[in-house]
Amino acid sequence: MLIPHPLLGPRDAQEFTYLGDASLLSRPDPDAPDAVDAFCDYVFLRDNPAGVHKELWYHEQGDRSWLVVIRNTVTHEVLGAELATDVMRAKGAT
Amino acid sequence: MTRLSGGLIDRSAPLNFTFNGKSYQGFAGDTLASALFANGVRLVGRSFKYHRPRGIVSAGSEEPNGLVTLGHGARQTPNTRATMVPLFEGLEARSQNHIGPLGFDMMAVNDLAAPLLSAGFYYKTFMWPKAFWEKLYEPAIRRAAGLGALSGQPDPDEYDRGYLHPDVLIIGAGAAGLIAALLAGRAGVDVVLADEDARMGGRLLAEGGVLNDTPAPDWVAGVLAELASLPNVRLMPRTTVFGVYDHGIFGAVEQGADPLIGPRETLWRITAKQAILASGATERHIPFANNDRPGILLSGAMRAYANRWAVTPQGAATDRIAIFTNNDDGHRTALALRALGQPVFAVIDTRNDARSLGDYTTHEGAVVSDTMGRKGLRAIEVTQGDRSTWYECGVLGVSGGWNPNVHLASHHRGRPHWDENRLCFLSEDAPQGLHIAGAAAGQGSTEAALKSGLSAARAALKTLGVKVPRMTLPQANSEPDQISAFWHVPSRSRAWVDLQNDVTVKDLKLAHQENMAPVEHLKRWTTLGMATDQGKTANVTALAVMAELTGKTIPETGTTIFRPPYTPVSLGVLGGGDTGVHFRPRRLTPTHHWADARGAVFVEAGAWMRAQYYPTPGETHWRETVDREAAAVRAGVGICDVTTLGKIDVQGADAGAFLDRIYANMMGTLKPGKVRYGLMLREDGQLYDDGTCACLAEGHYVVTTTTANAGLVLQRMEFASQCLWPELDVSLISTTDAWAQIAIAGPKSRELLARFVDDFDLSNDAFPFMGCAALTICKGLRARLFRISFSGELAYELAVPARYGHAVMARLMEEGADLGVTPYGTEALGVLRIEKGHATANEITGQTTAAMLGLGRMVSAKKDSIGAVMSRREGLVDETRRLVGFVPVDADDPVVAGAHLFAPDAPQDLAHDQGWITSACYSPHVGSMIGLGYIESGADRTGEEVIAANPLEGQHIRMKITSAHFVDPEGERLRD
Amino acid sequence: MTDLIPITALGTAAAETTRIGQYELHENTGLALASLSCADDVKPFGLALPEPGKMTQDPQRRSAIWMGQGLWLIAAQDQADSDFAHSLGEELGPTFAAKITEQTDAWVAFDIKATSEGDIQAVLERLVNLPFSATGPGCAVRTLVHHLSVFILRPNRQEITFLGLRSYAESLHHVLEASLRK
Amino acid sequence: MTFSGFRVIKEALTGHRGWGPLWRTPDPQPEYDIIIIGGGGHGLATAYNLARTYGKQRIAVLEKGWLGSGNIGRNTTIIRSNYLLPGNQPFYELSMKLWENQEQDLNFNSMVSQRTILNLFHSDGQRDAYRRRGNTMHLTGAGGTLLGADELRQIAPYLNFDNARFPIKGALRQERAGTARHDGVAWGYARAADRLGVDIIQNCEVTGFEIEQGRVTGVETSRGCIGAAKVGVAVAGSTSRVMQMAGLRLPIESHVLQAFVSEGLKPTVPGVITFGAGHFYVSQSDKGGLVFGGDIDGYNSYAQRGNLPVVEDVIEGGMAIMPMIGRARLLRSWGGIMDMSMDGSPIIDRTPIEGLYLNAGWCYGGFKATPASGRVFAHLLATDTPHETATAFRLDRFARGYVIDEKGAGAQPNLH
Repeated sequence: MLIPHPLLGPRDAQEFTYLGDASLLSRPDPDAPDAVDAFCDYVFLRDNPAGVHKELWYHEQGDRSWLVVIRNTVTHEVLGAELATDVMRAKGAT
Repeated sequence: MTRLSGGLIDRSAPLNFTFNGKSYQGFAGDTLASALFANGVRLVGRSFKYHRPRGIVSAGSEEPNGLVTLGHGARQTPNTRATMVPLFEGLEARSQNHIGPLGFDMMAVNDLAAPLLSAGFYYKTFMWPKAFWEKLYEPAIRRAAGLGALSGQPDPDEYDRGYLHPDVLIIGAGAAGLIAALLAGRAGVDVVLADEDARMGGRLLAEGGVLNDTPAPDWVAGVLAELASLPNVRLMPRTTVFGVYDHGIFGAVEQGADPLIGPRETLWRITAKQAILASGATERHIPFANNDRPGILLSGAMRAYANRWAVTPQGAATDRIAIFTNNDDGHRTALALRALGQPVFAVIDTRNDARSLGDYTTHEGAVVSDTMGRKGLRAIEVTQGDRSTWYECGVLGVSGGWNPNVHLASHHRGRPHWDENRLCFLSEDAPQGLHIAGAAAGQGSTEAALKSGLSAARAALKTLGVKVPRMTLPQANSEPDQISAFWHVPSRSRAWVDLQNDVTVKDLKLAHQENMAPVEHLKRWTTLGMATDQGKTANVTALAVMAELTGKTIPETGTTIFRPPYTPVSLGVLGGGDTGVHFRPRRLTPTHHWADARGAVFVEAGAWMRAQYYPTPGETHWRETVDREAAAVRAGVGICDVTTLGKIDVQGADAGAFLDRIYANMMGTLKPGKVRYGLMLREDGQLYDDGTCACLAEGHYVVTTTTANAGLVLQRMEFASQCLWPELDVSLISTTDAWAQIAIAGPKSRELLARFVDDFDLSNDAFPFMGCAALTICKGLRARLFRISFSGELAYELAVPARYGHAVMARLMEEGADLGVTPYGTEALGVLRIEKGHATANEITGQTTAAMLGLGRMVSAKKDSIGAVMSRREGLVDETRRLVGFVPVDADDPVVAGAHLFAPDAPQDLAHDQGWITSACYSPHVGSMIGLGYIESGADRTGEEVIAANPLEGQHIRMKITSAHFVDPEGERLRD
Repeated sequence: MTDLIPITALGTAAAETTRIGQYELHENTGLALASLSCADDVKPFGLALPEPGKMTQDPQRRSAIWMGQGLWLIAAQDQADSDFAHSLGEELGPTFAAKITEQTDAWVAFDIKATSEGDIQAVLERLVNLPFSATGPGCAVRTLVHHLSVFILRPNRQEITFLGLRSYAESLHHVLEASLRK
Repeated sequence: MTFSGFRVIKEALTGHRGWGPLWRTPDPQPEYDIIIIGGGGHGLATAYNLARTYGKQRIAVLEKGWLGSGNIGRNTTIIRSNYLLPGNQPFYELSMKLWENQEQDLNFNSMVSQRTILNLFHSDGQRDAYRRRGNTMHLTGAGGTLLGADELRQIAPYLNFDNARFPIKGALRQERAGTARHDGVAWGYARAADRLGVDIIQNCEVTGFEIEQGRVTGVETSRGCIGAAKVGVAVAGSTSRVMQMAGLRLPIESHVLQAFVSEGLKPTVPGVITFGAGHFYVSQSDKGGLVFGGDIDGYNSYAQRGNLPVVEDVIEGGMAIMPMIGRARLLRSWGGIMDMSMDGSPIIDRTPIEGLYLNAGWCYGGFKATPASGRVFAHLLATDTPHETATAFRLDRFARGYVIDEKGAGAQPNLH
């Protein structure tokens, strides 16, 4: 597979380490009253869709950036990739 | 013997080879198959199940019969297609899968027992008596099965790998591929043209046709010359594209040009923006009774042998030749052979309206209904209506039409669809960017192939946004092929569908009778298509026969998809070469060469090589050495390279706040010049790493990780920094390799170190336990000093630039000689830390909690950190197992890591299992073996006796539970 | 100046050069390195900080190499024995000094010189899964070479530098040497 | 019809005219007592056990494609009961005991072959971990031996002892482990279940659940609605897809695992061997092919196919421990979709929806578990209580903190 790195262009997926669903960007509020439940969902439960999936890849053998990649889990087609820092900043901005 | 005139062989270059020990001669340009035919050798092997005598049937990589073992000794290569081996001087080939000589295979008795060996028979029998399956039946089956044999020795050859990134990859250098390469090459894009054959040209080399009045081989030569002159075109003959992977990545294997020079094979990973599949087509046969005899070939293959290699498959030059066909292409073979003066006496054509195209007899509406000749075809029975006649016949060409080679197009599991006009499967949903051209797209005539090659190249260039040059196509044969749907000749005898695996029409019938009709069940029940040709010569025919049996159409019956690899690929090349000591790179510590020179014994620690112990003359057992090293540290001073621990530089205004979230305990409060021990949890609340964190300056920390987790910790810190808290000002970089870190441990360590430091006060007051500093040593070498201890003794870790590790180690030995300074390795390190009750990877397994280490209180409830919330789950809170120490009740008894712990009179089963021993060693300090381990309610069981059970090795040892700290439990020594 | 004597990453007293056919493989022991974490509004030693995947050089053979978002590696030839991170900190002033990490000893640099660009391409296509154009002059890319994480620096057409982790020097040297021999 | 050697001989003499269908092709009835979704190994074994062991009737197995089309037909055929943790090992040992009587129970030769497994180790730490594991095995009667390098060399001289990056220091051996013919397992259960009256309905895809007041009442399928009092789901890699139709999110990711087979070779590897310092396991089939595999590709996938880096990684590992295989050729590779759970261990439990039961999370380990999975899932469906060997496989273990994490890798499926 090729991962379209937003800064470096297409790179072989072998340079990357995969983590999983990009919902891992949304760490729950540790101080909320239902924090344990929220963390259990966050850590363990996954949509695991057959289709479009937002997921986290780490360019471990490259620039060490974390990317949010949008990929179809049935066809493996990659629909886009963003730097996780950009995604987080955009989230913070809204 | 049966060599004709002409052909593309070099008669000035004779080559000697042997087959089954007998010497033969062929020419450069021959394949092993053509050379065998040239020498009249027709019987080359035995089939898989019935051990039927078999000859070569094809001229390409689909060959199901002509599998031989090449070479001998460690270079012995089984299951090699004789059709794909370019002949070379000294080639040695042997037939395989027979007991006794090829002509008198003892296993041929299986053929007589054929009625017993029907499809799926083994699922129905060998069940009684129970023990006999493994002891008797299965060993017998295993011996009989298999094809060739491995040598059992390591493969001595070199392999290589590489990466290409063309704009356009063209697979197959026949008419379509060549013209596509020419267009793309002229357009100036980067082109790779790969073909499995040693000689490019595809079927153009096998047909006797002309292009623009130029003989096809000459036209090919002209195109290749132009392509070779273009710097942007790379020609790769002998290169099989075997797999299509995601996003335009292809796997390809290039055979070495010379069997004796350079890598035997090279694995290429080709990342192409566009690709053209011009892989041609594979001819199919028509099952009829006893259709598997040597001398029965695919008709197109016969044409290739005659035109390209100037041979025929005759046993003797007088052998008469016939063709059995359901289409026009069979007639082309008859014509070609007649043109070469060969004794073609008949074409048997299933079509009632068939006409001769030349000077031979055509039996229209007829079939070949049986054959004779066990080791080589002697006669055929032709049936026309209800009249059957036997004819003397030495060679039979069979043409059942052509299957486009859509294999690569279905590697993404796209299913080919049935084309009722062309009577073949064509690819419908090929992977993105893959254009199909030529016979692979059902465009079989030369003219059609050229046209479709050109249009595929145009499409590829357009997608690339490149201007398409003008090109005129050469004039070429455009005869359309007429074909009729005729799939097999019904018979009461066996008619082979899958030649290698011995699947016959009868087996298909039986599968149908047993409700194994869905195509995937059919294949698995009968082993159809599971042979080395992956069904290339059998699957479509079988589908058609099954359709007939079920009364369905072929599309209703199913389709067939193909999986990588296109043709079998050697494991040697897929392994990529370096699989011995260079299988994985290794990391050497900065003092490796120093230790090596001192005779250290090394041990693998993950990627690292570490000094395990340093034997000295007179020591006869490693324990002797390790005891000495450990004792030296307890009594004097020892030095040990600890560079392998991961080091991460953490800098930035928010570095402290960041580390508070990374570590379970407080870290942000750490003052410059101080070091603190820390625990890292996963977000699920489990402990996964521990180490120290040193604050070198305001906003500048060095995090130390365990050797094993150095990469993982950095990855998770990057995740925290980029994905969880990007607002924090923090930057991370690994410095593991930058510093040689040397532990100087023991009561005399301060004294030794004092001789090194430049103007630095090492006194306990000025530089207490858990202090750190940047300083210089040995007159100006920059260094860092940490007062931390893994051994429990007064100890330091000294870091110097890695280049100087070697020199510092040597200097420490020199300067400390009077103090008895002793280098120690990982074994002694292990002893010292077990004696002190420090955890390592044996204890921190990813299944443990901070509480299990007795460090539950370190997980701060006052702040958020990774894993803090989840560490409060019921299962983690209720965990009662704790790390404790063990000594054997009888001091002479061993303590063994991996033993399970039981109350003395409890039954030894899982229900009563209380824990296990994690680490064990002989402790010179205690004077017996000792262990660490986790045991239920371990916090308050000191003094209790338990059984360490190791039934695996027949041990049951009485143990006493102690504190995990065997040495200086109050920690006075390290603060001294 | 200390009287301790350093060794090369390969464990020898002095850097060695291996000649294989048209290639020359040499350990560059003089390269001083320091990482710099900052927004790209500084010019260490007057060097413009490069774009992703690139490096910049000055006539004094100092260079800046892009490592990652907001992170550069600053390199200087023949200064391995200086306190390079310190000099860089002096140069940039206190605001940036806290974002500099000494890296000289973290890496090993192997230079390969060839007689033609084609020879360089022949080596790279057997080692590196990147288009040749991505490793053209002025490029600095980090990627995987036979399980090793390396920077590939391309100062000019006939030269290439492999920057690998120092502890892996022996393995990287083996990979490069074996590849040149093939 | 009972299968036997005598029967084969009789049929051989009479032209095989007497063999009938291995199973029927029934149309779905409007209603069943129990529906099992998934006609793979686990689903078929469950149906067989419900009928045979628990005396249940009116059972249907619904299969989206052809029976045995999922992971039961896509694995590397290894059976073993050599687990570390008490939550797992008794279950896998039950499975091994059932394998040992498989042929006789089912009257179908699925070629269970106890050829032994050797788990190689390469360091003292690994040896200690294997000793701990071997002792867990002994505590459940699974047997096992710890071999040193010298003993191992006697048994497997073709392993790379002399030129290895990670020297082989020994192996944990389980003599009773081995292989079974994967398709044969599916067919054996299908035929046996069919003979007990179970309706196996192929080409019948479940498209939804009928749930009333928190209780399942049936399923919607491509062949219409089918009522059922209880529904058991055993669909491996499709678990999330199917359970999502019941509104459930699970601690599961779907990943592709590739498997490989070489061309046929004369017997060369007698048992199963796993590499301890790379990703490679291998056995040789009765047909002579080396059947091998390694790690999952590592990214979420439903594609049933993998990519080249893993192919290379697996075969590098193979060449590293067994350099004699260099001149064997890879014949075929394929991919299966693994239901990777968050702790690497399975889930066999009731769900928050009454009457809906889940059997999932098998990761790499589903094949060897087939007989026991069928037994304990049937037990759960029949009795509403977990089988004694499967009490740890609960769905709430994640939230409560009782994970069964053999590798200690945490909640990241691609590390299990």
